[in-house]
Amino acid sequence: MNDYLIVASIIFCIGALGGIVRKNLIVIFMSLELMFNAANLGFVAVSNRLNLISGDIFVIFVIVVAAAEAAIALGIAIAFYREKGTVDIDKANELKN
Amino acid sequence: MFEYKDFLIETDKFALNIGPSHPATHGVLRVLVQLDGEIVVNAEPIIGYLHTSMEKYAEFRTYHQAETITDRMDYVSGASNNLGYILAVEKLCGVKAPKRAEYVRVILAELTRISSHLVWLATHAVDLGALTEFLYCFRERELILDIIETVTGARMTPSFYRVGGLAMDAHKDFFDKTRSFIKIFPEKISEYEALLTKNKIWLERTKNLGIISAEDAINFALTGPSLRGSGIKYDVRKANPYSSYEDFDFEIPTGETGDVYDRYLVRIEEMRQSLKIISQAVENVPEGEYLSYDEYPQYVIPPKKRALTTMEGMISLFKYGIEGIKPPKGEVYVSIENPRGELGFYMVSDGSAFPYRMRVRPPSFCNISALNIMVKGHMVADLIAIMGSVDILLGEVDR
Amino acid sequence: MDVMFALTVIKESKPKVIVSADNIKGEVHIRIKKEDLLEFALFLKTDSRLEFDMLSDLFAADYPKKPERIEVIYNFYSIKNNFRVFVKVNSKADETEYPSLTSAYNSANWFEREVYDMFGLKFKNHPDLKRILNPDDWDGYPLLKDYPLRKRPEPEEIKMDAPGYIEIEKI
Amino acid sequence: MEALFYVFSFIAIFSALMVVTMRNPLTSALYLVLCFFALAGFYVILDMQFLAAMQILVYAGAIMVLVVLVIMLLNISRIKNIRSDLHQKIIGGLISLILFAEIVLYVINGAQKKPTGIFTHTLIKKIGNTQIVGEFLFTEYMLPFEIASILLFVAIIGAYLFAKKKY
Amino acid sequence: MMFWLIADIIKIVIVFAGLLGAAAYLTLLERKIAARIQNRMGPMEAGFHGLLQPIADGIKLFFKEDIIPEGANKFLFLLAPVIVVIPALTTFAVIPFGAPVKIMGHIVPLQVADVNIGILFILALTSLGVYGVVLGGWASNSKYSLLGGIRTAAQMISYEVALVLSIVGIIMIAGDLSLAKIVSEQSHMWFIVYQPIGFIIYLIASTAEMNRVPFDLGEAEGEIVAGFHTEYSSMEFAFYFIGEYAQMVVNSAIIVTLFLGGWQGPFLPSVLWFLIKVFFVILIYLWLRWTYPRLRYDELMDLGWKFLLPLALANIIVTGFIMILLNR
Amino acid sequence: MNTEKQENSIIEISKNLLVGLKTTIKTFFRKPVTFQYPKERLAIAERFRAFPHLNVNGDGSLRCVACFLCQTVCPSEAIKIKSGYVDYGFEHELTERQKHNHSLDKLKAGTFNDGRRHPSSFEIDLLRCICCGYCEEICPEEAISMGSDYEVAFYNRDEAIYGMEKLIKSR
Amino acid sequence: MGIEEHLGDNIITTSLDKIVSWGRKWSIWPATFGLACCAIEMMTVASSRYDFDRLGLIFRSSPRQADLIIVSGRVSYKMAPMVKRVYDQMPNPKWVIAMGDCASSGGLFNVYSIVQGVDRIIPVDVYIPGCPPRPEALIYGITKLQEKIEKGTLKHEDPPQILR
Repeated sequence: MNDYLIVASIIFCIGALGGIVRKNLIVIFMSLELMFNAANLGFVAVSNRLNLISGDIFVIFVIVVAAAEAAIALGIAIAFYREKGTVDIDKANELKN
Repeated sequence: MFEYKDFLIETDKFALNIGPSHPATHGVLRVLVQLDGEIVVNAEPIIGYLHTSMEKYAEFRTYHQAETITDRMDYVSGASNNLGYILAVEKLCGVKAPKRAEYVRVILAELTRISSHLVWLATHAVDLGALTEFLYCFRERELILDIIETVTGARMTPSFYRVGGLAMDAHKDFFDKTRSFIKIFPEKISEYEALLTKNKIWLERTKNLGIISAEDAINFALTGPSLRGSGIKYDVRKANPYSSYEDFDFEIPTGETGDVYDRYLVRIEEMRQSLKIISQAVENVPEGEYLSYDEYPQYVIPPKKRALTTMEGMISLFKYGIEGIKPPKGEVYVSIENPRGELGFYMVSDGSAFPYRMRVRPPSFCNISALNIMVKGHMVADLIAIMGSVDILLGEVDR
Repeated sequence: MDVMFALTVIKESKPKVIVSADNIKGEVHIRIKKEDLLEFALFLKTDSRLEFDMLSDLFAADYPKKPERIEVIYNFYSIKNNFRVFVKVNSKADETEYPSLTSAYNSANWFEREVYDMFGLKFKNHPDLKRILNPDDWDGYPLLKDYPLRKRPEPEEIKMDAPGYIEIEKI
Repeated sequence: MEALFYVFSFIAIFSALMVVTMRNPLTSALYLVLCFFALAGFYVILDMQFLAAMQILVYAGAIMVLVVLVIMLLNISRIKNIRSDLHQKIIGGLISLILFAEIVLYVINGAQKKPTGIFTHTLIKKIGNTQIVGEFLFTEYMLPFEIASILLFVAIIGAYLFAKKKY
Repeated sequence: MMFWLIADIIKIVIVFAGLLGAAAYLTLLERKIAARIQNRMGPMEAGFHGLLQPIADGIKLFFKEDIIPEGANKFLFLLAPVIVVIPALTTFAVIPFGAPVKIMGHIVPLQVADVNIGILFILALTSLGVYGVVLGGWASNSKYSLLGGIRTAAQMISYEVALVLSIVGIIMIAGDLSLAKIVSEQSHMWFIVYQPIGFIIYLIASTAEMNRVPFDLGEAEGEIVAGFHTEYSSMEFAFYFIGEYAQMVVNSAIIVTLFLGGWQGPFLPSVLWFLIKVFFVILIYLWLRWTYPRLRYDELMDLGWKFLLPLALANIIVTGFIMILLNR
Repeated sequence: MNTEKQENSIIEISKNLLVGLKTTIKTFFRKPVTFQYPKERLAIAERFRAFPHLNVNGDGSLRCVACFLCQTVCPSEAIKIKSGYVDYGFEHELTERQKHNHSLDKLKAGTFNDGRRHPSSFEIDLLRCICCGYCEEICPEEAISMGSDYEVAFYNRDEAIYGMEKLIKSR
Repeated sequence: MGIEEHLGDNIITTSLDKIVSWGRKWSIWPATFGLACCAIEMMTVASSRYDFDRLGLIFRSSPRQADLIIVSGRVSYKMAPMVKRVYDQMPNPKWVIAMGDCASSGGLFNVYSIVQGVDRIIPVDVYIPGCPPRPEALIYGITKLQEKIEKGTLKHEDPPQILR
């Protein structure tokens, strides 16, 4: 189980790194997805080890939330792109224009 | 409720270059389309890719030779184009063809109209993805071409009319073949309609698309089915009857809204009306001469038999061949109803054997010029449907 | 109603504009001055007795021997009344500028481009006057009588980098 | 199983790194898909085939397709690259390293728990993981399930409002 | 152990080769059927009645020049056609194509792998085919290809939902996700009798997912030349072609398994029954293709979201009610 | 409005969609109209014009008298005639060069001098010939006529220029 | 595919030549490329009565997938670059049929705007005379082309030279 958790934590940290370092809105979103997935892996590994099922079910909810998040995030990305003509989040520091 | 267009993601406007060699441009039309997502913002047809300089070329051919040029102008309705040209020359010379020749001309012109509409229906259907329709239309078109070949000797480029009549008398099989064609064809039309007319997909693809109002249509000088689809009852065959069209009883179908579907319906109905004209003409075709050589020996080619047997025939044959016909000075305008609209010939003669100026009023040229206002705000797929529904022929647009 | 009625109406209303009016084989040919063209066309279009709502055709003819070399012929048609008149306008060889009818008739747009392409006449106030049938860099005006029939570039001179089958272009 | 685990973890970590480092967002997205596949492999090893199928169906088949579509529509990769700053990189690296250390410490400390549940491998195999998940979803977790569906619904409306042309 | 390994390998080879061969000969079948519908003959000259036509096409395509367009992303350009083929081929692994047979004392199921989440496996894999199309369209660096790719992708993901929901009724009746179980449940009555609406929705949605007329917007000839594979030539194009036809075989097989009783049938051997049924479903696909015009993009979306999706949901609800009433 | 509703009812839509399917399946069981060209041939029309050929008299002498009518009337300038007197009676007196020019070594020589003018060379460029039939129509001697052999194709352009012997043979 | 360049001349390649030529012969895919009158006759060849699907021909709308370009009609100077472009976009081996008089030699239209024969722009394998040729004549031309392909080898030969 520890192996799984360590893999999960590595992926999680890479996701976090991407979220901090990259400026492309869509790449940031993808890093976020990475972090979600790392968490999922942790859930499944732990619940498998502890002979539980609730972790697995939680993964399903995480997937649902991820889907909802994808819809919103991509909507924001498109709206942002339309407004600014780019997906660089540095351009998001002004309130309007 | 929701409009599809609201959901489209707004992206950069980009230009798409459709053609000049594109499966759906019916030849070599090029349309420069400015797109916003899939919505057409602006469409500019660019023509001239088949420019053959026919108006110039006709000035260097005799009146007799120039007929072959008109064949190749509107190549799916060659007999119809020949008719317009020959009528113009006849008017210039003051020649009148015998009744029998006029009836045969009408039959050929109407057969050509049907075959032209079949080609249109076939290509239009292919543009919208109905491949089977294409093959059905071409199947029957072969029958028409067979008839045309029987009498004129060529499938698409007959060059069969002469000033003052026909090159040859109608072949003996001609009328029988035409009659049997009239018998089977209505059933075939209903077969085409079964595949399309009430099909929901077809309705969705064609209704309320490419609407052009009656005023716009007139202002853009649209003629033919494109104009009639908008509800204007204008047909040269009724307005200024030529070549004995006043003898026949037929209707002019018109549409209401001027959309793609109306133009489709108008053309389908026109095929039926053409059939009606043909059946009247076949039953009433008079016996008699096919060339009015006796009346106008200076303008009309002598019939082959006369030329070979009599001296006077031989002389006028040589005169016809070497000098050509020399119409008196003057300018005339003759227009006929081509499958695509009003095809006009404005001929200027300076008294020599060559036309001084031959101007063709090309129906498709005007029809395609209205493309932009028809497609604005529609999608790329609709652009194809609308382009198809106008029924253009690049040979004639570019001349 | 006969087209002669139209002729009489035109003659009554615009006697000063008309230079000459003929009836050739049942067709009305009216010759007017270039300056009056736009006004005359608008009159033809709007007059309630005439209603020439369609500019059916517009073309030119070249008469190199005449002093007024190029003749532009306008073919007006009235769908409602079934009238057709031909309005002819002449100009000297060096006065190549004509008033454009695009403001009154949309169909004039392409016709005028064609005349420009073939005869080199310029139309004032035309929205987009450029060659239509010949390539943009074509040399000469083909329908002029002194343009040789077979004057064509050598194959090597064809520019092969023109737009092609599948490609994108920014407008 | 051991070998498979290492293969999958290598793929997962490598592709995760690639997601973060690749310049072209489309390549990133493709590596992300690869990463999802590796995770699905983990789930299969852990006897959760249902989750594996869901992972591919929802993540790879739907979410990532959307992402790819948006990347293409906006044509982002063709416009100029968005560079990140150096200080940002350093800070990011530091933060994620610290985070990693914390997690590893926690994992090592808390790894001694004993199994408490009843769903052993054999039981899951006997009943079938899909059935178990289904049963739990519609009994114990009914309320979260409903809330999740409402959340999805709200997300759809929100996405529509965001991406709509005219507000 | 050894026996099972060999048996599995043999099954994999049979399925793989059979599927590729079927995909190749489906091109001929399609041309022949289209020809008959259009009152003509189809391939006649290459071999007896054109029987060698697919081979000739294959040889020609194999020895043709590869063109990778300028500005294309070479790796993705070459990868994309492969992505189309692989899911289509893999999907067939879970489909039982005959009754279990007894070989050397072992009962061998005629199915490469009986996965207990069979249906989910199929759905997961078919949802991947879209990548091939999208990447192919994008990597070609051509506007027509891009348009085609985007259209196809949007179309495929919107039909996915209706496709999945149309199967839910079957799963409810069968009570299992395993395809072998679903087939054996149909020994008395085909599921098409219980689920006619589900069948129709699946038929339409799968046609749309495969991008065939009347839903072939991604490669609509008249509009965007050849859509996402405009820039593809030679073997890469052949891969797209094979992928498309293999998908058709697989989809027909799925329909047969889910709705038409799988390999079950009297008198004839079970494999033959399976093949006959698959053949007939393919005929239906072809028949539809050569009859209807193509839909427009937004109409397609309308059909998917506004008609098929609610219908599928209603189908599920009605099925549930009836099952409660019948107390199953 | 009412009809609109009817048109949009599901029953109506599916009925109309089924009508299409019925039409195609009906054709499916009909006999194909195809004829397999290289194996089967369709009877072509009696008047069908393919490419011109030269006629000869019963004794093998040319009918053509080099009157140039066909060359004059040909719209595409495909026919090129050179006239000369071919004296069939004194074949032995001709030089080799003359024989070549008159293509006499390929022709079956007549036995008498008919005293007529004949073409010394008669060439038709089949790639220019547009099969209009004007030459046949105008020919006063019935020397040229349109054949019905359409099976012609060339690998290069020089093959396409038919000289006298080919024109006679292609009958 | 590029394999053919690495093979020498031996018995394997000659028998391979035969197989490949056979495959190419029965699977000529023309590009959908129509210009003028002859394009209509070209469409007719695809129609039910003539049905060139019998010979293994199907129209491909993308030149990348085509082996044959049937230049069907007059080529104007404005159009010439596009013809050339389509030809260049086709992968080797490729063939050209000049269908009809106008494409072969300019035909009737010996005028300023028409290229006098498409062979001035792209190499032509088979010329079919006629204005327009009957559909049968086009099929005859295709059989002539098949004869030519049959004689060909695996290695792609240089196409016939462009006439200037």
